[in-house]
Amino acid sequence: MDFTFTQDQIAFRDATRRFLMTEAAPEMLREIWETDAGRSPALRAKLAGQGLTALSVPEANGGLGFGDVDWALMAQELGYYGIPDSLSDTACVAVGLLAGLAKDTPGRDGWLERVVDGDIRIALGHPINPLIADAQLADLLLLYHEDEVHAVPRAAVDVRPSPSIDQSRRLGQVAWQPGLATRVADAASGKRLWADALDRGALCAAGQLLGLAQRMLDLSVDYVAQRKQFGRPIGSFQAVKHQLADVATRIEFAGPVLYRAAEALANRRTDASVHVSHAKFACGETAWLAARKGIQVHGAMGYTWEVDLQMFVKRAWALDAAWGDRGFHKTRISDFVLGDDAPLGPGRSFLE
Amino acid sequence: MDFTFTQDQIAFRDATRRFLMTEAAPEMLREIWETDAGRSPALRAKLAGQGLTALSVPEANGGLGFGDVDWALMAQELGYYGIPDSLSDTACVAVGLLAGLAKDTPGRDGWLERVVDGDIRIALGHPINPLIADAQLADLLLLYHEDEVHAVPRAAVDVRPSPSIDQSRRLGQVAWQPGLATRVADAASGKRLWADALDRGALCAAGQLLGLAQRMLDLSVDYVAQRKQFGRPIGSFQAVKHQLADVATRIEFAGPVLYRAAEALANRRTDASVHVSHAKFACGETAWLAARKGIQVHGAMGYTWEVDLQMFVKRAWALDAAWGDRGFHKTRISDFVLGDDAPLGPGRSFLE
Amino acid sequence: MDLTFTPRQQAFRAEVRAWLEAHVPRERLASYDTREGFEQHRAWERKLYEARLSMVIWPEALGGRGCDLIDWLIFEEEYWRVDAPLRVNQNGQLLLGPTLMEFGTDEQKKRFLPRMASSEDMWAQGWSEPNAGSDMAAIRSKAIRDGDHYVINGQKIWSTRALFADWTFGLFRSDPASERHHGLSYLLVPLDSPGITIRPIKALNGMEAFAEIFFDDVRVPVANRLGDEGQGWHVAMATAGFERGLLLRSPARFQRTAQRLVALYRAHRATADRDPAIRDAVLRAWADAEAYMLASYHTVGRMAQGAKIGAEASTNKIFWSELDLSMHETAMHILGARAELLDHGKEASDIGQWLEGFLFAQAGPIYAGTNEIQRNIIAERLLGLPKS
Amino acid sequence: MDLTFTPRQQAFRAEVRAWLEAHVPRERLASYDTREGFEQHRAWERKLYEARLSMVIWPEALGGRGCDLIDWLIFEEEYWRVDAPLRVNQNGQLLLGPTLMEFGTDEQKKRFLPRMASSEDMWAQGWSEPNAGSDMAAIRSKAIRDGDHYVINGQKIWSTRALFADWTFGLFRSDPASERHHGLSYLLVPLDSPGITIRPIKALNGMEAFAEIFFDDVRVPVANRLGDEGQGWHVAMATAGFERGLLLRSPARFQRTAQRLVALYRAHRATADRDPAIRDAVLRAWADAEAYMLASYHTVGRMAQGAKIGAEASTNKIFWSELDLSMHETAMHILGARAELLDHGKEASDIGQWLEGFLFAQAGPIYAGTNEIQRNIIAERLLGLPKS
Repeated sequence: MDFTFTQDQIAFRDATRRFLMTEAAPEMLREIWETDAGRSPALRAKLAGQGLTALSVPEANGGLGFGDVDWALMAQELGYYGIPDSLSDTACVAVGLLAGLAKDTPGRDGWLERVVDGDIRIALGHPINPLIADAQLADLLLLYHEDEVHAVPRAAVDVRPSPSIDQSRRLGQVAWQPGLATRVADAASGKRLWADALDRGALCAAGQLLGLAQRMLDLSVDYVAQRKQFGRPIGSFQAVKHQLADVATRIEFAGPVLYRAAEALANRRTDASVHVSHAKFACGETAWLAARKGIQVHGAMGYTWEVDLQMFVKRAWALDAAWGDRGFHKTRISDFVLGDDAPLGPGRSFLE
Repeated sequence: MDFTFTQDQIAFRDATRRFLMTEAAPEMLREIWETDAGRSPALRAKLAGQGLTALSVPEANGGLGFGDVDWALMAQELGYYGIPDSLSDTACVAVGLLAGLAKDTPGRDGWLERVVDGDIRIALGHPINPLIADAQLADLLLLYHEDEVHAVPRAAVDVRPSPSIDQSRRLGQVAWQPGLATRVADAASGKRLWADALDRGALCAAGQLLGLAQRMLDLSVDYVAQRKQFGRPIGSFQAVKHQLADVATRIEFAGPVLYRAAEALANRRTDASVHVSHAKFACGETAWLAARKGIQVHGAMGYTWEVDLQMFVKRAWALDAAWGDRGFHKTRISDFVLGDDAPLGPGRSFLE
Repeated sequence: MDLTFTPRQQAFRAEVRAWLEAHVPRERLASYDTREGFEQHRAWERKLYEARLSMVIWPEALGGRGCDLIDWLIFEEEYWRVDAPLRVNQNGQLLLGPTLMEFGTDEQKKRFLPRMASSEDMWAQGWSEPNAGSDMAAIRSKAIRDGDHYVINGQKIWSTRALFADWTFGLFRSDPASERHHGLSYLLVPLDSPGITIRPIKALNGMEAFAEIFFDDVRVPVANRLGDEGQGWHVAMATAGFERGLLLRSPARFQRTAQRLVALYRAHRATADRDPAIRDAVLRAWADAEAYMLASYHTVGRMAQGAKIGAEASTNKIFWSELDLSMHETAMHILGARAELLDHGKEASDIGQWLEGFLFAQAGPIYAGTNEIQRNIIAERLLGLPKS
Repeated sequence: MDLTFTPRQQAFRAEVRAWLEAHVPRERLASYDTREGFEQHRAWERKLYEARLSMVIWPEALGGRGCDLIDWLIFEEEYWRVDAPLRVNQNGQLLLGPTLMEFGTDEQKKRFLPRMASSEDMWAQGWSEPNAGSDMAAIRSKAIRDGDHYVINGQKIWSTRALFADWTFGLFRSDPASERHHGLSYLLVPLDSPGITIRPIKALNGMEAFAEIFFDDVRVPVANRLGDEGQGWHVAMATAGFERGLLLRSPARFQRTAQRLVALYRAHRATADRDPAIRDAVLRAWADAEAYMLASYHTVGRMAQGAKIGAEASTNKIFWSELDLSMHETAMHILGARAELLDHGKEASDIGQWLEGFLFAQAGPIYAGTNEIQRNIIAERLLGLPKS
């Protein structure tokens, strides 16, 4: 029993953090937001250079062969630095899906290797998401059709963009025609793959939400420590302090929930989906709380486009319902907790 | 359109308040709590002397002929002063029930006149309440049997007491035999009478809960203004101030809900039951908030038997589920709000 | 207690309803935070004015209709019932208007109020400064007397729609040696005065809803001063806080939102009920919007009997701003994965309106005195707790 | 990350489970806030001690078993799984014990710890004084050196079960000229010393759960001082806050309550579902109890790797106390009109236990540093915000 990360995991996380701190400063994010594509190929290339796109790809395909536990850490960093790129869709969720295809599926190995190299963007058409993120920019789309998985090149789909309050999210409605040529998994194996993709997508969203919460808290702490009213920093007022203390408390208790979900998913434990839903719910609520309290302690500034806070707030609002909204995840929790043989109570936590 | 009380109503309320302030100081309440019966015949007699038992009795029966709107004010005072007596059961709910009986019902006029004189205590066996308040001490019990109303003398029932956390509530399980001799209303008219009794009982409970909330707030304000820590009154700390400000805010917005419910009930308006449920819910939640915040700002003292706060806190906890628990009242609200032709939205508030 | 409307009140309601049904624009106007939308809303205000419906509680001589506050509640109910356009000139009409009514000279009243009622003059408030937000008395902008003019230097911020408006009003330090609440004067300043620069501030939704106003030797005639020199704080604070707060946030608005939320919930009931918190929040929305309406009628009745309403205004502010936020959050959760979609997206239909409302609701607990300040006021003035 | 138990850990769990199943009293013991219940619990502690299960993380030589914190978590899980009796001597074992372990002389350790582990000595804490509650450093009780004794005068309050206990411990002002944190000494005082008067304080439930202790020229040997003279504050504060907090409120306790709440909800589902807030609260109870358990395992793992845990302990306090309160409030709402019934009422069955827990949960956000103090600590020490 050791519920901690390895030194390697921490070192990789810290290296990524140092990299993003310089490569993804808020000014740069704003620049990328304003572009038509909303994506920076240069940043994507650098992320690949850092090994982020190789992280989950099996070693047999030239990747690092890590997994969900590592992504629980990475996703937090992507959230914290507000990376305007659906990187985890390609490098974690799509990789999981591709790696799960029969080994002789045409294209599989090539796509995985291109993910490692960082020169492919894969969009995911999971039915839980009414719109597809980054569909317009993708090289390849993995699409759902009656439980089957279809791999469709961008040229074969029609994308109608639908703007989000989070300007870094580029969503679209996708029209396409399924056919035998695009099918890479039949309904029987597709059903399992899509279920896994949902859990993995929700886990990455949860991680980002937790990172976003921490960023909003940090920005708020910085602001209230320096902003003065009535002759003193507003951060010295109890009413301000206590709101931020509540955010810090919720963050403290959401992290371990995320990590357990990652471990359960990585090891395919019986109730992994429930743990993922718990993580998504806990991290989503925490991020919304951090957003609300962040805006509040920023005062009128919190309501503007000018302070950096807004970028993180908007992503938190948006991601909360991506890969399953609260109702979806609460239902999975509810079905588990209220089930007849639920392993509740002390002493049953890590036994299966 | 005039949503205020008459000068007479305010004057009667103020007179009652002055009377209770001296006649029901916390030390006296504690003494009454400790007695076996938990009731003070002397206090009851004085309450009758003040006209409280005559308030709702029709003028034809020697009463003052007032009604639910007056009781919305009275009940608040009974709550505020923590009167250890189910006075409103006799003087408001039972009076409503008796007055609603056919005029030639044997006993009806005599009972009503005895209520005015203050020499009868009537307990109510409404099926919404699993136990009957003051059954043991009552002279007369009005009991439910398949929608019928039965008037049963105390000697004809068997009472098994069941103690409550609120020592001033004297609850009991009542065993009795319905018969033709005790029946004072048949099922057809009884159904309506019991429905009215429920609304009236809930209204009186709501009023008491609001009075209790105000009392708990006042006790808390007094305490924090004088209690010092870190060299200053704890009431000067924002964290304390803001908790009590929230209680004050909820109280401010519960009062008008209570008054509208009373007016609707008095005038038998279409949705009176919904307004009563709204009042019960709003006042109950407000009282629970005042209790929690009151205990919190009292610190360890709030957890003791010694401070007066506890008497009011316990009554608030208990009354919240009397005459319908939250689920009951929320269901009535829900059925109304989510109904097909609900008169929602602006401009439909007082039209029927 | 009489909770029925008099025949006169019923007739007034019927008149307002008929007029609105005949005149409310069929198409939603553009956002009043754009130049185009601003002018559309000004035109609408003109129509209201011509029907003597723009400021129903103002005296007829000043462009109003001489109604009481019950009439005003009725007017608002009818107005929100049909989703009539937002009121673009409220910062003038409701923040400055009552103060002018109380402290203005007869000449000032005649000069400013009718043009305010008709929105020929559009007003932007100039309350805040970069370092005088919650701490209103920390004002630094100066207005130094020079003969029959004041010369203004300094900066105001969070001036709503100042980019498009004609006038601003606010407090300026006319005694440069003074501190805090002393030595301030209340001035009315044309926004086209030489020396004024207006820099827009983008709101959360990306629109230029606010502005900073920079004053560089701006000359304003002494005739534009409201109240006595150095008495600006007194003038600004004296106008009944409760009435002003009530008029700015009429109960009808929240009843309308609650009604829309119930409809949204019913339309998405199957998915919404997967999260039990949603139904609870919907019921609470109705209950609290109803409570806010009832409290308004109750308080208006007490005011008519001469009651003075003070710090209770702060409970209003907290109550409606938290209610508004909670209703919009609930709507976002009902909409789930589509909640993030902007109005102009093709998939959005009426989703974008909820999102827009959700963004605007974020400002509720902040503007017009943060809810933290309101809680201080309640604790100190209503409950009598000691100052920190 | 390895979330499986080792064979050794599994064997330990099996041993604890078997022992508890064989020994846990079949009938619920009387409340330990009564004399009778107190002695019943003392007898139970003796049995635990004899099985070397009373203080599993203490060294064997001092009456423990030398386990690590993972073992302790396992022990607690098994303990709460079978609703074994509440631990009557925790204030000694968990508040004083670790401090004795760190600052006691070898002689003091041998003298006090084994008898504490076996509950031959029962300890009542003497932290608070009437004017030193949240402001711990405002202590006024004096302990003036007189040769090889201290002479104590003063008063302590909120001393849990002092009416029945054998010893108390606390801080006393040994330098009468000192102020605040300075000049305090940490003393261990037999409660049967001449000059001690104990006055019970009734708790909300009417039981004499606390007491005031009055000291009137009470003589205590210098050998009963823990740490150096005048260093009492340092001694009291130095013991790791996190571990102490964790041991006092083990995650198993809240998991057990959440489990009981789920069962209560399921048993009353038809009526409970009339209020949609209840199901939501039940799900949150499970989720948060689970989160508290996970955070405990996570932190224990980090501590094993040498991480120092400081102000995070304050987040724990807030989290479990609010969770505990919320779970018990939810139970009260599920029970509805029967929730108010006391344990000894015939209609109450297990209702009274929920009510008792609800009353006790009220104290959670208050004792061991109010949640307001905890939020200050988080803001200042974890987030680095400036002091007020």
